[in-house]
Amino acid sequence: MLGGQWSRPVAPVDEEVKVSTQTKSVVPLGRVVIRFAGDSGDGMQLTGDRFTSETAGLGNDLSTLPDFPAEIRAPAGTLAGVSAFQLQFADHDIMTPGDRPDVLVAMNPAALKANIGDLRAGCDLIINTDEFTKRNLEKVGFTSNPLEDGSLDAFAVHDMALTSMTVEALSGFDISKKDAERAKNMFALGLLCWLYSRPTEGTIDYLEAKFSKKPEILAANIAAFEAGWSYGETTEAFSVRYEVKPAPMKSGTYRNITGNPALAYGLIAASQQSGLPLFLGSYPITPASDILHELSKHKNFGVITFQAEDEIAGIGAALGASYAGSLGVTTTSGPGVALKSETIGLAVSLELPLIIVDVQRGGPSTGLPTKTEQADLLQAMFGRNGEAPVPIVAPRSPGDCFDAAVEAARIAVTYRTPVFLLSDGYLANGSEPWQIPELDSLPEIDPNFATGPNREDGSFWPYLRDEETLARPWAIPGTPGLEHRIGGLEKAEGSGNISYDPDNHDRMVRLRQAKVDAIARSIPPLEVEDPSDDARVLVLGWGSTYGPIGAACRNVRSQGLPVAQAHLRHLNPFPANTGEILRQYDRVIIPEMNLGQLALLIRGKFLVDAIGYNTVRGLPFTSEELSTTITDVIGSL
Amino acid sequence: MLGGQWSRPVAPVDEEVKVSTQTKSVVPLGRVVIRFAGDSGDGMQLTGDRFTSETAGLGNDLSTLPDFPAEIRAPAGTLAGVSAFQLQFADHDIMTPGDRPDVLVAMNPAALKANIGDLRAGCDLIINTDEFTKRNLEKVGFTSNPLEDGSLDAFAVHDMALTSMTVEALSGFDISKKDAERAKNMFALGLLCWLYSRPTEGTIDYLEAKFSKKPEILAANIAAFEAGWSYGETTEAFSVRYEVKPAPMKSGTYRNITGNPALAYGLIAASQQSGLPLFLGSYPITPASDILHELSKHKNFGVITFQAEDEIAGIGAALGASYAGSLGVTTTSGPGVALKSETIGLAVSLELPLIIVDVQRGGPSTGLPTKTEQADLLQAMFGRNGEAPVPIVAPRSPGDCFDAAVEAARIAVTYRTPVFLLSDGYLANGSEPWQIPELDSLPEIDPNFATGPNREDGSFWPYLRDEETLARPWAIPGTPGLEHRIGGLEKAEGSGNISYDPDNHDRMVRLRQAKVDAIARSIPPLEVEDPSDDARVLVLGWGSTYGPIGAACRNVRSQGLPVAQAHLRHLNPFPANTGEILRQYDRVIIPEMNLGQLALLIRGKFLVDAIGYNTVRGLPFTSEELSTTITDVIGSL
Amino acid sequence: MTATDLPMPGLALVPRTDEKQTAKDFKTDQEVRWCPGCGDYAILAAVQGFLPELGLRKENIVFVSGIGCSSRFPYYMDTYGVHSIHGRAPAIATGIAITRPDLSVWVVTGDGDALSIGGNHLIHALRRNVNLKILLFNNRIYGLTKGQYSPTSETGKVTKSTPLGSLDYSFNPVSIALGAEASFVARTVDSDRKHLTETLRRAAAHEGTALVEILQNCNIFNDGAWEPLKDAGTSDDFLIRLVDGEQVRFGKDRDKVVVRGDDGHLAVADADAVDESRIIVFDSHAADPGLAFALSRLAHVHSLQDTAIGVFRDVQRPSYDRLVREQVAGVREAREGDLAALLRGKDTWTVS
Amino acid sequence: MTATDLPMPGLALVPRTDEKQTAKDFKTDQEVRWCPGCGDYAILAAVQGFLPELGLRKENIVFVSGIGCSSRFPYYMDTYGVHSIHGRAPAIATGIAITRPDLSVWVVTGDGDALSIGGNHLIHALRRNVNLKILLFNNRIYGLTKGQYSPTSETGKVTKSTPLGSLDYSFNPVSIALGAEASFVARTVDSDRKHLTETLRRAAAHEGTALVEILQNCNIFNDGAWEPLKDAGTSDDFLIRLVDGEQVRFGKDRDKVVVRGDDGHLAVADADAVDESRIIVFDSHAADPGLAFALSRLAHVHSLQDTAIGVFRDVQRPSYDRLVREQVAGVREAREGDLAALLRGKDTWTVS
Ligand SMILES: Cc1ncc(C[n+]2csc(CCOP(=O)(O)OP(=O)(O)O)c2C)c(N)n1
Ligand SMILES: Cc1ncc(C[n+]2csc(CCOP(=O)(O)OP(=O)(O)O)c2C)c(N)n1
Ligand code: SF4
Ligand code: SF4
Ligand SMILES: [Mg+2]
Ligand SMILES: [Mg+2]
Repeated sequence: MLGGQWSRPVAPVDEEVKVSTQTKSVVPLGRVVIRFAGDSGDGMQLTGDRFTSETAGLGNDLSTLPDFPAEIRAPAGTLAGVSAFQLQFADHDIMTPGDRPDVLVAMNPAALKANIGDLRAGCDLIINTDEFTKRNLEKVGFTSNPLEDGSLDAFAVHDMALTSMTVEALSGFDISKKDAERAKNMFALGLLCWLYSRPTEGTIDYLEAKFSKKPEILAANIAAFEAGWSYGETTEAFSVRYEVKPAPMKSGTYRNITGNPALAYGLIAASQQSGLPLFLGSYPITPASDILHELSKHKNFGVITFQAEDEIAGIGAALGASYAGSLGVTTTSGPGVALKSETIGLAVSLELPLIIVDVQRGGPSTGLPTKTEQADLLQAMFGRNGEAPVPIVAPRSPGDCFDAAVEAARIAVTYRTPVFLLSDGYLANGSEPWQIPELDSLPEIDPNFATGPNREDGSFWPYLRDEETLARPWAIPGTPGLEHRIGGLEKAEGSGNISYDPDNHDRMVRLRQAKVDAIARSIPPLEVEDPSDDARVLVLGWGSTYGPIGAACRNVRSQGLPVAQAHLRHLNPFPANTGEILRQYDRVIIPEMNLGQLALLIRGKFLVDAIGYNTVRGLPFTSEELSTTITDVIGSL
Repeated sequence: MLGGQWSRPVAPVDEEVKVSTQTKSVVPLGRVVIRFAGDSGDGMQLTGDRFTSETAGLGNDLSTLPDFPAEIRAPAGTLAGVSAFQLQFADHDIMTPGDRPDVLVAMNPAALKANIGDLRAGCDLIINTDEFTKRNLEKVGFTSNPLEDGSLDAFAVHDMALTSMTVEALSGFDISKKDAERAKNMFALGLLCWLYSRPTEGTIDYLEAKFSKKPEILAANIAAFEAGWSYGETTEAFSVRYEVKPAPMKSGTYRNITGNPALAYGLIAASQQSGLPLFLGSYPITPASDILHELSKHKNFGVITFQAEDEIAGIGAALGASYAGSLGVTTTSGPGVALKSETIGLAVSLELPLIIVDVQRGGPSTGLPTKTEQADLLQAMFGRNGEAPVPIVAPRSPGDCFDAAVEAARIAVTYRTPVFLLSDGYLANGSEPWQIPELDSLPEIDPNFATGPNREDGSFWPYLRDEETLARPWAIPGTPGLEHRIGGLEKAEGSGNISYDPDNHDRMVRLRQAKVDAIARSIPPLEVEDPSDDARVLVLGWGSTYGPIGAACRNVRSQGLPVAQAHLRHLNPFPANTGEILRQYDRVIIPEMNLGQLALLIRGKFLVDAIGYNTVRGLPFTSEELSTTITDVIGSL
Repeated sequence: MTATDLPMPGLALVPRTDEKQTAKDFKTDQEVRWCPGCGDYAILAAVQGFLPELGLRKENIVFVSGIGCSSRFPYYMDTYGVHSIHGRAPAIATGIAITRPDLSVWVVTGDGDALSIGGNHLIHALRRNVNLKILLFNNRIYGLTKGQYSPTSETGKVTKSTPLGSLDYSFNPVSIALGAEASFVARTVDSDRKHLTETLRRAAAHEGTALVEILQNCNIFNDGAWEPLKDAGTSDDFLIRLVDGEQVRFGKDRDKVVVRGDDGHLAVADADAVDESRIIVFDSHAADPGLAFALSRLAHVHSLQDTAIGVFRDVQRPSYDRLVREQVAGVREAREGDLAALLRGKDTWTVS
Repeated sequence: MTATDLPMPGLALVPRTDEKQTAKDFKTDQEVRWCPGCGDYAILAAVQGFLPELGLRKENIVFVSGIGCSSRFPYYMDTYGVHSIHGRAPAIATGIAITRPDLSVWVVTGDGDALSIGGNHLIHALRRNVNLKILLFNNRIYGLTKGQYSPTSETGKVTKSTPLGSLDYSFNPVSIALGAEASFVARTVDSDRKHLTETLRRAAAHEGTALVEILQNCNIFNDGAWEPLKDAGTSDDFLIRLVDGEQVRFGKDRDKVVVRGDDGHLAVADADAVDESRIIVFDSHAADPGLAFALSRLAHVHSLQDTAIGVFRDVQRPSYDRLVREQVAGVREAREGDLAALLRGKDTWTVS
């Protein structure tokens, strides 16, 4: 009896775990991977987000992976229109959103078709039968109905008329059929919350906030959510429910966070730590736009966001703001970086702080705007005319985007240099629990503005360098007596006046390089994780592959095979001990979501015969493929 | 008696060498390096050009190096305003404009000051004393007059009142004093033509053509030229004169040529060979502008030159022209390449022929616009988002710019790909004798347009590849039945329809790379020059360093030390045998006018411990510095 | 009247077909991926419905676009097409038009693509008068990137990137085009099939760059942006339809007119409160763009009151690409290039 | 009048000095490297001569330029300065102006730098009305690259890149600026020190983007480009000086006037052949840019006949940077940011 009297489940985190008092038996699980898949219009991202919040609140470790099309709303029921959200949650610490789902929620035939290839036998399939009409099946090329032709026999299929049950559950409400149907994602969410013993308050609160102005819609959505919950509880469709206990984590306060906001927060923190107002000059581009959106919400930190006419103006304004004493930042993705190249070269020549955030996506050219990739590393290293070295920092996980942003700012301000911050689509949209940092744990960043002359004769030379850092003085307009002119033509060492002198040019080229190399002195050594301490194979990574590589190394070790993992956060310059570490191993494997860009740099610099493992599929690695590779390499020794 | 009766000298190439009948004894020389230096307004470039033509006409081998400031006309008499032209000519084949001048013509104190550092003891100094006024000396920081303070004792100084002698010689002419003074460069030219027994007809003809509309000026300039000649002949200033016999050269017809026009001619030749109309989309920039200027003169070949609003529009229009069936070309220098990056990525994705000419100059940023450098190699390799491989071809000498341009076009058209042609400021403005190629020696270039369906079912797939070259069909608008759509989003293999499929993306990324790699099959193997055939050290170079490296290797060999030289014309992909060759040597030295860009690629790809020799001075290497390095390395073995 | 009656200098060199064409002939097999209800569908239908009337050979038509929802257009046209990069379509199309007089070249772009990142290429194409037909889908928003404000968004616009409202003043596409020396500038509406088609007809006929601003609805991120101009109830009073040779007159009862005031400025006035002689009689062919510009200024950025549509300017000026071809042809007639002679140059010497 | 009498909203927040300044105070030790005779010298002298009158603290003045001969300007001004990259000065200056209301920000650019490669940044700066003073040195040529034609070169120009004459139609900087929603647009001449200074004064006073086109002579690559407007013999008959509140009247004998014709267009007429009421009385503060635009169209591209100089438009519109600062300040007044709270967000859980 749907919509009947309702006993709201209580979150297991509450004192006595009431869940077990429910009528159905509860099976404990270590980890679960769920994938919600449906039409762009079905609200799968929202459903996934909500389930994630509840799961985070339960204290599970988790990792998520949204995957949506480039079109805003491709035609309903088409493969192009399928939008999916995957999360893994566990009672122990995990590093990825999971290779293959244990549960697939398929809201229509397209969603089934698009995802069936990823399923392993025996996994649970929750299917909305209402959408399995002849027309919808044909749309995606099903010649017969998979629900009937036995093609799903390998799976535990739970087919249910999600839409009609939702509509029925809401029959009592004065809302349009369309609105009632829309609520089916809440029905599904309710069902899964029941199935995995997730608390529900958060979702109720969320809905109350979201529909505060539409009480009828609010009530309907809550009803749909609860209907889904009680459907699981009351029908025979599911004989058991599951629970996943909280994961042991370092003590502290946590929240769930995605990469783009984490990166935005890092920039704000850097601004606060340095006392430099944050100025963002940006032009929207997927998957970086959300950083612009996020920062535009935080004017109360004095943040100024400038949506420029194009990428060149975005970085130009940011550079101008830096010149004038702000923390200048520009955010973009690969194609935008290409456009900013010339201005980045100017920043190298002007030696001013500037942060260039590149949220990498599939390339070349427009490529795959909503997919992830790591193929901009060499563009970041070399994508400018002349010898124009730029430091590069890359975060390893969504939460790490925060720290990486602070570190990029530290380098930019301390060394008066543009800095690349290389994130990617997976980090940008993926999420994980994040331990909220203590403010006093954040590094001090000292702008150290020039305030007076820097030469005996009382004059000021804008290119007279600090001996330790080789940084030049940063004298901002408004500082009396330090009026000076700088530009993109080669400058005489010290005075900064235009100079065409051959030897001076050679010296300046080497000084700019030496300054960037000097940064290595200020960064931590490369750390190796090798519990066995006798690994002969090292897996070296950078950026968002940290999770999959880590998970793979665990698998391999769990098979009793020793393997070492090291992950580079600084790609230019490398940590001072990098070469030394690489040479300690018989084999170095470098997995990258490109054709071997870090591998080229490592081989060229250290002459180490590193092997690349490369796939360029717009998706994060599976720990499975990496485990296999690592095992093979170990076996080959 | 100046301006007196005049016996025009006869060129040594004439049947009986009359020169020896002249009153002064003639000393034969093997090679001479002359540097003309003066104010930007003194016409030193013209003087150098004229002397070069006469010398070329004599059949000497030669090589030239102009060196002028970035300003149009920096203030008279300042160091910033000094403009110089150096040439080496010889009775044997030479490879560089020479390290240090044997003769310096200094038209003013600034010219002396700017160049004195390059002089070796004993060299001839021809100085225009008229300009050595107190004011001019002070302008460039001479505290005393070098003509009097003995600071020039180490040199053979020939000081003469060039200006006043010229004015005196022209007293009879009805021209302004300014015009008379202007003619002093002709006086100097006449003197040097006498001194080195150069013929004079060419210059007379040249002046006649240039001043055809100004008979008085014409007469005056000829008179100044002849006055300079007879000054040498009749005064005691010079006791001897010299002659340099023609150099033995392969039989054929020769002309003297600079790199930019040679490159322009190569593009026109490629257009003729392929039957594709040549379209240049360009935005002016030093030192590439002259290619635009040159091509704009040759509309009679159907060449269309489009001066765009910026670099992006320049390459955009060129790409559009290629799409529509022209040979699309864009010309620029480093900063322009940075701006074109995004569009180059599009060209990679569209797989259309396109030639990007980068005449490299000093960087980073605006850098040293009129100086040479090789620091755009890695930008050409990697300066785009995503995996976007682009073939790279680099000429080795001014004349070779012609062949390199034809080769770039062959690759672009055959493989449907953008191609980088990496010239530099030294090649662009330097000159050498060039054997004029026979037309039938030029390669055929077949556009091989698609004319009909390429699939059984009678349909056309724009990304169905040729098995041999992996090139896609080039179906230009106007071809009935082949209507199709292409774009920068990832495309399904074959059909070219938009595809977000992970495996398809991986496949396409690899296919684009494989296509570029496949070019190696069509290029000649890397050749090694090692007369001794037992060298243990290989000097590997690319681009304009060919001359200095070659000259250095000769010096080293002349000291009895074996050394091998190999020069890369194709930098992406490398010739198939590159690795094999590198491994044959105990040491590989890679001299580059950058901080080691080719070295990184070679080390990374072949794990060969190549040593870089790098200076970034905006000037070509001297064979001297290279010889020393090579000798040291050989010694270290 | 239909295109066939109209002289079409803009298509003079494009080959015609004798086969009868229908809208269907211009549809591709690619599924259209715009949101249901997007104004782009209406424009696509109008273009596909209009092209057959030109009777051009399909293979001699090229659609070039940048990036944006609107820029997906070429995929749905069964002609040659390039979906290029953001803002660069006019530059790429310029290369096509200069080298191929036998092609009818169309550019499809958005308010962000054309006026934000692509502004420079647009104004230079207009200045040069390259033979391009530019369809600018103006929905006053960035659609594809999910709703940031654009250079045509009204000041104060609340979007993802401007939660407290945008601060910059907006471009008037017609004004800037006229300032950039455009020879043809028009404005029409996605939902007015008849006016849209008529405008396309005039644009196609024009030799040189024709800029057609199409007021388009993005029902997802900026729904109803142009509603006052479309709503049957308000449009008559908000919309000024420019018609050659007629007085500029509008309003339900045609009682509102545009007059030239004493100060020399244009103003909207009550018809029977002004002297006939002051009422502007519209002429899109006027050599001086001054009046067209003044008319473009009447529109109120927020209320949309007094927004004029129609062809603002349509004057004859030789297209850049024609001048280029004529210059080249002239030289070639005088003297065809001789490669051997070119390579020899003037000063040669022979070694035997 | 002098700057000090004039209200200067554009400089409201820039600190003043009490020390007496002279032109010398603004000269640097760098030798000026323009060609002898270049018009840039006169402009440099005028700017250095004018600045002391503003009495601003030197350290609160910034000159930003792109690339070109003109763009060397900052090296010769003893203020803060950036010689940036080609065409991008307005973008860089925008970042400076938005973040630093206490600075007087000047952009120096050329016809190629501003209107060719930099066109997009220029029109967007004008649209936004960022508080910048843009001095556009228009010599109708690319000087630094040794003489190619520019977007302001007259059609048919023979240059290194157009041996048979250029084919594109030229921009009118004033027209395009007005089309781009500029709040202040002026034109003046390098050799007319008085008019140039007066124009700089009005520009400095303006809040928002002020575009000042300065007709400049490049005596090396385009000598005499503006001669008819400078030559004592012809200038009175060629040059229209716009003066607020006065009739638009010029000519040696002040016998030529600009009138509004029956067709609504502007025209130059013989003063005593027209009815007084039709003569345009100039008002740079008119809200509608229509008339200023029409006046900008009078100039003949080749002969330069009827070229107007002066301040075409000067209207009050809040500058973009002020609006940005006000928006941010508003939020901060309501609630200063709390980093700890931001990082915590809403949904947290604690592990002990
Ligand atoms: C170089 C570059 N910058 C930014 C983007 C992201 N982007 C794609 S479309 C677009 C704007 C779309 O707006 P509009 O041109 O108005 O087209 P619409 O989607 O509204 O039709 C942006 C910013 C991109 N694809 N490439
Ligand atoms: C990205 C880039 N493209 C091209 C150039 C070459 N360049 C330097 S200045 C200039 C044009 C100069 O003309 P203008 O702006 O009118 O300044 P002027 O020299 O006439 O004062 C060009 C094309 C450059 N420096 N950078
Ligand atoms: S987002 Fe807007 S413009 Fe884009 S397809 Fe959807 S409705 Fe159309
Ligand atoms: S080239 Fe022209 S603009 Fe440049 S400095 Fe010389 S005269 Fe002035
Ligand atoms: Mg839009
Ligand atoms: Mg200029």
